Amino acid sequence: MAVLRKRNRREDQIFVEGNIPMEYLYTVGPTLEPFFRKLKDKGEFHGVKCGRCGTVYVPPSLFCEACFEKMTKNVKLPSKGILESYTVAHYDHLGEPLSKPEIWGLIRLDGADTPFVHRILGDPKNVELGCQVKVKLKAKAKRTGSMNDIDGFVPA
Amino acid sequence: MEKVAIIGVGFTGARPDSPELSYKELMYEAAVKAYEDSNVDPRKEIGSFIGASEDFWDGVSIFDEYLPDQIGGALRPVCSICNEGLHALATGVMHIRAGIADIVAVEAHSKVSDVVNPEGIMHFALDPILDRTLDYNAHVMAGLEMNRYLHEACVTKEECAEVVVKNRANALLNPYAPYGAKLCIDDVLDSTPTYEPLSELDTSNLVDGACVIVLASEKVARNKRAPVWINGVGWCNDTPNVGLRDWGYPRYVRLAAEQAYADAGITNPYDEIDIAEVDDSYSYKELQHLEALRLVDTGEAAGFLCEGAFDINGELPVNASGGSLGMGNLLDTNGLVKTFEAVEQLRGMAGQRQVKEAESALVQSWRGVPTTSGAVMILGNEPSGGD
Amino acid sequence: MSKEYPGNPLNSKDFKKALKTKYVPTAEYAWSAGHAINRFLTGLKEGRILGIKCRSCERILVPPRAFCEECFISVDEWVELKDTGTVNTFAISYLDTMANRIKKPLLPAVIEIDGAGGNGFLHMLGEVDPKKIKIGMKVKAVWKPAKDRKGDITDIKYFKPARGGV
Amino acid sequence: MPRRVAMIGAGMTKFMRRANDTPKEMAFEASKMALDAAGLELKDIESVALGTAPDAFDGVHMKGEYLSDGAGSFLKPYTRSFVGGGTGVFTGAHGWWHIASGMFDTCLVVGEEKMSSAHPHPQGAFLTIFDNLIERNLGPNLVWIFALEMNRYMTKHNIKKEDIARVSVKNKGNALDHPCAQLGMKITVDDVLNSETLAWPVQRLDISPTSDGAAAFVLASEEVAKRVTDDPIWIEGVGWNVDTTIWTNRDLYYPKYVEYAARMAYKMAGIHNPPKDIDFAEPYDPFDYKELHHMEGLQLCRKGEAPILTREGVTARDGDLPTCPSGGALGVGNPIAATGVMKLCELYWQLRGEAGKRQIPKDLRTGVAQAWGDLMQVGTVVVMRR
Repeated sequence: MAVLRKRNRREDQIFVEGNIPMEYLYTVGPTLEPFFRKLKDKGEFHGVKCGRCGTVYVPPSLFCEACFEKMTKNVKLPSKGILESYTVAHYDHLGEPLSKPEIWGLIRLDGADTPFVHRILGDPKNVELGCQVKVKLKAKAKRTGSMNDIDGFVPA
Repeated sequence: MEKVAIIGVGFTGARPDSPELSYKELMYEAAVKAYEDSNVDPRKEIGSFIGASEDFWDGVSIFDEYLPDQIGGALRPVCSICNEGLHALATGVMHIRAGIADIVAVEAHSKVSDVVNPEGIMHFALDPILDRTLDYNAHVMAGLEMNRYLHEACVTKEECAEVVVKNRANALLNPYAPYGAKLCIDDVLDSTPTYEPLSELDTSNLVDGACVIVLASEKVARNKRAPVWINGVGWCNDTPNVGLRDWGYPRYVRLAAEQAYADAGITNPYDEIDIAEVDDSYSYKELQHLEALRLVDTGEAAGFLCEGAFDINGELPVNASGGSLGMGNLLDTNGLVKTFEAVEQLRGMAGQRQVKEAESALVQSWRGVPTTSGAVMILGNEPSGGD
Repeated sequence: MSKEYPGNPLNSKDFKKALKTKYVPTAEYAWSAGHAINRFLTGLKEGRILGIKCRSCERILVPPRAFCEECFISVDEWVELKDTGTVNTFAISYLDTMANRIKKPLLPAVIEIDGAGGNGFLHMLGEVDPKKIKIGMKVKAVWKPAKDRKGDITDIKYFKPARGGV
Repeated sequence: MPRRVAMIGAGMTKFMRRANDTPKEMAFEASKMALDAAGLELKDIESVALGTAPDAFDGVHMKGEYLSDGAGSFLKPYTRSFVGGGTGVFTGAHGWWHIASGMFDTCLVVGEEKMSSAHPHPQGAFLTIFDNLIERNLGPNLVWIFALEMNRYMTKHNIKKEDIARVSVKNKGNALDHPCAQLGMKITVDDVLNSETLAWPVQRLDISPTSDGAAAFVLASEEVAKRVTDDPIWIEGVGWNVDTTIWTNRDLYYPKYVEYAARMAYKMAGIHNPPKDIDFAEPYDPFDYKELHHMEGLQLCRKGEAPILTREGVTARDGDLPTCPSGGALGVGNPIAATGVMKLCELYWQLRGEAGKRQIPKDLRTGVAQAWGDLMQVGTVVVMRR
């Protein structure tokens, strides 16, 4: 949390205001594009398996970090998994208080080795570390090909 | 390998705000103190200057440009390392061992009060495609990690709160630390929930401050007053990928420690280390880091803590300085501030918080969320070491 | 080295079609000017250019700083300088800050402030035909009216050729 | 005494106006290629050194952390160095000290930049290299500092623009032979002189492009190098230097910091007479006059003499002192930190006789690479020998 959001002004102290005025458009790249397209068009999760150590990455990666080899073996995964950890956030991404707390979870799909972060929907009282969760996708028409095509995960 | 020593330290102290000073003037103050302490003329004697910095914390696109003048490095070998202060110190050790310089100055600073919304900067550190798009706060990563750690190591929130109580009480004894307070566990548990299980008082506050450390080769250090020897260094990254990192156990600290212990010839850390200054930017991190450092076994840190083993007069004083919870969080300067404390302790100059018979110290740092980057340094009043 | 090199270039058409993520970082600052620049900017507000003298090397430092980077000592002997100087170097820029093309060029220059032994700062030239600017040309500050000055480098509008020219 | 350090493998991606690949994917591709060339696997690598320029380009705060998996640092000691535009060649020193210090036997060294993520343009990054208190409010543009420096250099030595334009002609021509080049082309001096004036004296064809790309190499101790290759290339000297921030208090006509960096590297490498002891060079050429400026700083010729050497063909690929045989930043492209790493890779390939169509047609023993950056302020120099 910021200690002081706005600096205390004093007449005799000059503060020069400024910013780093940038805008970005990141390509998701050749590895994640098919992953997002399948999620968007079919509502399916496709990961990738390392041909050497067998680790299944979802979302997929171009390469296995440990073996440092390219991965090409596609693996289709179910839309459910395990909640490996979660947190109840009372502030948004810029630190502004949320009117309703959000639950963020670490979800590992069944058959995958790598969890990812996403929203957990529902009441914090019903959420337990280690519980089963299943995906709730956005309506197909609203999907754009991003992590937000998933509304979140619901404790099963 | 050649032994390297710390021959001088300078620290401005930590403050939530420093409106009257520019970042350059803040750094200059730390540099002057360090050069005075080491009796070194930076314009004549220092062969390499290293600064740890990140552009977006300072609000410039190439911070290296703004580094040399105020640390005495204009028209000299100067470089920026975009890592933690301890990584910069490790770089200094490599410079001396590689024969680049006999004396090296290492600098880090935080002028976070110049940043209107630090959480905006932290959010910008998340993966732009997989994580940032979800609009979750970077602290969420700490909440997830804490919950996983509590689960795996069977630690409670109350035990984490004990860390806060200890460190903020220690800070009362430290004139450099602004967050000294006498708290009880309930103060911490009852503080505003932020990223549960984290509460407000579990998290360190961002503060301003600058620190400069002067390193020297053995040949130079032997002729200096009270050199403190760097007997081991290690540093390591796990992964930026949220899918592949170990959420319950900081492997980066474990591996960094193994490297440092091998360097220092340490086989039994608990017995061979007298004091530890470890990262406590969140309360649970202190416990998690102590375990990964093998100072205690996994799952045992909380027990030792509650028995008082980590108190200033305990068996292994941890964060006698007050740590980041008591000092505030100086971003990538934390490692140097912890090193400053270790040097003060080993020299017997730590005043009210002085630990008795401190001869060897361990310093450990972590770069904070969303990173898995850590470093470890072993210091001693006498040079020791493996091969 | 007769291998296939990796990398997937995108032309603008494919870039349009590719999946992308947009982001605008929140990176805003209010930097403390600090002792030296605070006084320098306050001087500008008063219509004065201030330098600072190092007692060791005797250089006049402008823009001023709280320390001499050569001697590594604190400096505090403020000196008021003239608002005239010499063009050390200049450019005739048809690009604005965001690299937009502009018809009437901007004229950035390094101005050596008179009395500062060749030291000076970045500013702009004005009231001058770009073709007639020369390195070594004498210039004088054109100030904003006192009521519009706010303690910023732009309190000087620009430097114009001094009477008597070169 | 520092231990000897050898380069034993190099790799790079194409340099591209716009890559589809993410920054970490580019870092991986270059790293993997370097490892394959060295005949090593990631498990053989003990430490990783990354060089990458402003976070504002790729658009990730602490991008060294973001890039670390692509750079092969999974569960390894990892640091990122950053000295502005000088970063790429500086990685030669950064990797070198890991091994020279005796602390590691191998180091994977990676340079990466994806400038196209900044969209529509990276000007906000360029604006914010200027002083936040007394320069930014003047609305400066990156090209200004080059124009100011170039003007000072030209005026001081009475250099004609056509003599500077020859560098652009040469380098873009050399790049035609580089398989990764973004802007290899055959142009004339008149093309440069007739190209759009951006900030006089800087014109469109005086400038290198913005680019995406990555490059990498593997360094090893003498013991490891001799085990894995018959033809190691030695890093024999490294040097760097940063001048005062207050660039308006310096005379920009000569890069003293490059001279100091070069002297540091030459001393280490035992070079006493640079023009004679050095066979070829890869000076940093983000703008054509910079190559000339840097040749002078590198002591490859006297002050003001570099344009004459260029005019006389001395710096052509078949000349006595070839400079930027790769095609340089002007021709291959300029993904800042990756460019400097590319220059080090070029020394490696040239010294091993593996530069293909770019191979300098003479016996090569010693090469020097150099980069430059910050506010006309930092010089980084690496000397390599076979």
